[in-house]
Amino acid sequence: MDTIIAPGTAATFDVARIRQDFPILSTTVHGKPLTFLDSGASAQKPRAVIEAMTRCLETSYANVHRGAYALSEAATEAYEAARVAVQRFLGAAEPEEIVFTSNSTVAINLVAHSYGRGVLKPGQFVLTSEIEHHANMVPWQMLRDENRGIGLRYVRVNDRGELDLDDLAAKLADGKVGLVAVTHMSNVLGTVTPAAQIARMAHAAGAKVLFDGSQAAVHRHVDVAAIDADFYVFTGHKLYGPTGIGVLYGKRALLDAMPPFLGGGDMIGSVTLERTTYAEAPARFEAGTPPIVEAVGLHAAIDYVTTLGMGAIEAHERALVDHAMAVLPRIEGLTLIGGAQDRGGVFAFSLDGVHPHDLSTYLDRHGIAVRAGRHCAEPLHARFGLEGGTTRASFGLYTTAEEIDLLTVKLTEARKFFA
Amino acid sequence: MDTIIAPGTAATFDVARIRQDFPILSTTVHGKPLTFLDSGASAQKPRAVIEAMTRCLETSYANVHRGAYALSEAATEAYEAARVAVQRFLGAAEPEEIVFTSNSTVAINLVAHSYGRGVLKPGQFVLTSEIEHHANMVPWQMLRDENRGIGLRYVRVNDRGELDLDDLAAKLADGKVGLVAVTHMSNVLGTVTPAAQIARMAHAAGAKVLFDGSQAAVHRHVDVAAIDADFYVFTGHKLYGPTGIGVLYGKRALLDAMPPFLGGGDMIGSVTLERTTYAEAPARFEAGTPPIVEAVGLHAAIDYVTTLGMGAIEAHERALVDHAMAVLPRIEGLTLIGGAQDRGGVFAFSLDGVHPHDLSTYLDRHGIAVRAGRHCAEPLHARFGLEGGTTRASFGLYTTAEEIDLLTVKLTEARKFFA
Amino acid sequence: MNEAASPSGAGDIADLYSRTLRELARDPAHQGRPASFDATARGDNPMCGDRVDIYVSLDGERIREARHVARGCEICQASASLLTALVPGMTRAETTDLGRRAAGIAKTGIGDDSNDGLRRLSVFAVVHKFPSRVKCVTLAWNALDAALAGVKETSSE
Amino acid sequence: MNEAASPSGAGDIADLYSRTLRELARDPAHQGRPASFDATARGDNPMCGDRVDIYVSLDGERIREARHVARGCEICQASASLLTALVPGMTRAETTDLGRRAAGIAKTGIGDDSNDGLRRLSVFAVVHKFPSRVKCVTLAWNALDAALAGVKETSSE
Ligand SMILES: Cc1ncc(COP(=O)(O)O)c(C=O)c1O
Ligand SMILES: Cc1ncc(COP(=O)(O)O)c(C=O)c1O
Repeated sequence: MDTIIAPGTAATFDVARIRQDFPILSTTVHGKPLTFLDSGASAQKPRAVIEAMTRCLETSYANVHRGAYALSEAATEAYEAARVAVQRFLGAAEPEEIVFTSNSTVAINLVAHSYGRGVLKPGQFVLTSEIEHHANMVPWQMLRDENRGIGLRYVRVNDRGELDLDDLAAKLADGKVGLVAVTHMSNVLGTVTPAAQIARMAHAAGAKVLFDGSQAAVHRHVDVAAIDADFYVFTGHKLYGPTGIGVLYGKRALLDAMPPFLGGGDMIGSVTLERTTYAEAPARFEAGTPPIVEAVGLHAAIDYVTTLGMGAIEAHERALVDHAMAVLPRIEGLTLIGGAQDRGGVFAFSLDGVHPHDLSTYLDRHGIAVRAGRHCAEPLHARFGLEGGTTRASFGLYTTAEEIDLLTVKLTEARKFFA
Repeated sequence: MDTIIAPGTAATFDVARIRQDFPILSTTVHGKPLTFLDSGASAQKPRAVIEAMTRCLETSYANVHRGAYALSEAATEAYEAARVAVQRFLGAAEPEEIVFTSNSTVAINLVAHSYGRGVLKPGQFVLTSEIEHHANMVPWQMLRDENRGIGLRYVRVNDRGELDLDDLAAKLADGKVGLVAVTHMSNVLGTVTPAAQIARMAHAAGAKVLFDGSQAAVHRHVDVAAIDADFYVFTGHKLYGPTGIGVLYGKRALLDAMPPFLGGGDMIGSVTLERTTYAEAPARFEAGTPPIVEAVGLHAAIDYVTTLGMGAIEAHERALVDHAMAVLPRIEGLTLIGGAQDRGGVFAFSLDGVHPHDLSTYLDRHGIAVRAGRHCAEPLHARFGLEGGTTRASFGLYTTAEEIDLLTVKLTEARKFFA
Repeated sequence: MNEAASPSGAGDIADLYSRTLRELARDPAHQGRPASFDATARGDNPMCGDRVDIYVSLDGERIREARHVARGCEICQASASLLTALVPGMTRAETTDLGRRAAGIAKTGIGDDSNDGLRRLSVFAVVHKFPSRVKCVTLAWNALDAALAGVKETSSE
Repeated sequence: MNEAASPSGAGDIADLYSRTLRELARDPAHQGRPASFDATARGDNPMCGDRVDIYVSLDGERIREARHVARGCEICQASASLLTALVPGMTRAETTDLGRRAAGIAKTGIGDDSNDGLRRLSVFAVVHKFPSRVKCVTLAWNALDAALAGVKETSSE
């Protein structure tokens, strides 16, 4: 699928043309052209995704897995084809290793319930980190707080915003960690974590590893086999796909050993009043009517990014990151949070004397959408002494250097305005 | 909203015109016009729903609750407006009583976890029934099987396919039932249950009551205040809305007393590494990025059915039910399952000498979509000695008497074909 | 997709329910639970309720006799019937291979007449036009495989 | 909706951050934790991290003095500042009512000059053009209400 544009050849990445694929990018906000720098919260959708969903609803919609009639067969085929598309996208061995959920949050909660409550043993620990999005922290806290004897440890983050691997090693050393659950890319700092190395360390200590790929899967080519992830999660709406769908990848043997999470239709083997047996994975974890049309949309999104080439997207974004790293720190009073070596297009910063909320309102009136707050990462903000929040600009495949320049200009103006 | 067509005036219900609102209804299957009689599994979507979602994606999409910029404000407003639309649709007192989930199944699991594990006490029972969809049975079995001391009882169903209210009374009598969880309309028998009476009986015995309205909310005007439901659930895709969204209504005081279910972003009060506090309902129960575009689609679906008038839809469907009751039993070898007094447009039947699966394939080749199997209600099929399944025809607001007549003709032909 | 589906309409129906298939479905030859057997397993399709019990008697590594009790549609019954007719004399490796070929024929529509057994299985080639029915063909084969592997239950889902 | 939004663009920004509002936000008059007080509560906005602590000293049923420590945006600071200026002398019923009116002004954009306090609160009328900022106005009022009700924490979400 990478054939149209070879990975890394950013020169052929025609961002002006690509922007035309996204209807919303030609709208205006407060009379200004939209400068959308909040893709980290949720990305905009290309026409291909919107049209795939519309076409499904207009010509081949029915419930899946249940009907011996043409429409239902077509819907089932489309739904299962989306699973295969995700399998290939992640480099998973089999489509059965792909479970559709409603977002990353539910995917992580699924593991916290089924693996955390069903497989981990009292006396074991989950090891997460200070850098995490609440989605990869609160479910583990809830597990800890149920008094099942499952503890929780956090890997420290260093001042550059990188996971402290010595601390990771130290916290794995006693062999009591059953599961390491860390992000593959921070939604605040942009830090990309060394997933393969973390997996090796976890496995050497007898632990399984889950990566929260909500951000990473959007910006990098992910290969779950290469990094040897046991679980990997991402969410459709950040990958230029629909809301209402997320993905859990799990190694077949792990999924097979996990009890179900939610009960209902489509996840059963047989049901009597007394006793119910459960279907095999992935059906066992997909109770109820799944996000059918959303799967079709996600499939279209995956086709879209793989046709552009994840390598080309990464190269384009790397150029943007280099540009941002060159211009943003020159703005007077601006402090970037974190400075990891390996980072994606997410920049959280503070601007002296301007509250993030006021700044974001100011930028909005100039058409620039950025996020203010703590970005569902309160402990990380506390770690950097930024309880009051930061402003965050995050890039998508449609982001341009000109947009970053506009941001730079308006940040400088804002500082004057609020002086 | 009921002003265009007064409730009950089926004469003004122009089904031919209404069918034109549904793009898929003018497609063909195997060269035959589509006769879609599987709305009970999932309904088709009117153009208004498809267009509302497309418009949102093309002009005003962003993540909700998080941004101080125009697009995010618009998306948040649209999402919260959908909540208000659902509140009005169900007659709930406040929008805060409406929790968005991904479908009915997740809504029921939410109650099983948060109310079942968080509020019910050891020694108490959940009382469900033999008539239920697996979605309202398996979650309670899972709760029972966790050995928390919470038991499970089933209300019997009589030969007509109605809940046996004497049995209900008997099983409530010892005051040990904490929650009654029953369907408001069977997805197999079409039986509409006497919700207000069940709620009165439950409350008199000190129990709360949850209604699975997945089918009922589509066919009847539901008023949770009038029936005094404590919890009420339905699913978007059956109500002519999108997949990926469902609804849990819960009385404010009950939701307020329930611990959260899933952990993540948007459901927290504050997070530190040691301790997390949770937001109030409904946010407490909506972890992660919600089904934003799906909420917009559901809102459009609710506007669509309320503009037609739930009363008018009910009257139209009642006429179809009467017609079906007149013609179906005349078919030689056909046995209808159940014969409740109060029923909606769902008919499960067996046809002598023809296996449901073969029958459904036969009908499909004539453009008729019906469902074969046990319709996620195995215990109910066992109760009626139909372990091998049934064939089910179910109606939507776009169903016509002519379609039922065509079904009748083809059923007779099928019997000859398979003789 | 509905538009892409065969335009021949109801014609296919007669192709699917061919005389051969319907005779197989009704063939009493290998039906019924035997008084004694060496291995058995049940195949269940939870979605539609189809169920096939397979019973086998062995002669060393080879199947002496196979019987079935099938509650299911005509395709399911025909598949169980043909299976029990074909497998006597075979080893597990051979039946596994044959089952895989039967599934292949049903999925792809490409028949095979390299030997008599495969030729007879080609009655299921038409099933590929009815994707939701492929599992009606495979249910009995999965059950046989489970029986020979010593597993008690299986499913075609 | 983006298209429906005000076309005046950046002009609004100056309206929102009026001189009055910005002076209020910087006004040191009622800032800081007092040495002693009768009631206090904290308002937290978990989404953006804004936090307001309100401290009140009472004279019977009436507020003698109110002070605030606000970590938040200018609107949040201005609201806390104006609140502490306005509420001395009031009962809880009166402050609840005034808080409701402040929220109403911020939500609807309709100012009120039936008395001096309301006239001063009308500086927040422009906030209705910035829907996500309404809660910046209400946070301090919610905290005051919680303090007088004896609750320790509240939130504007
Ligand atoms: C009565 C009933 N309850 C629950 C459900 C489950 O709905 P969903 O699959 O959307 O969760 C259905 C539909 O399948 C139903 O008919
Ligand atoms: C790193 C990370 N993890 C998890 C999530 C949660 O994703 P969702 O809200 O789609 O469940 C997000 C996005 O909000 C994220 O950035």
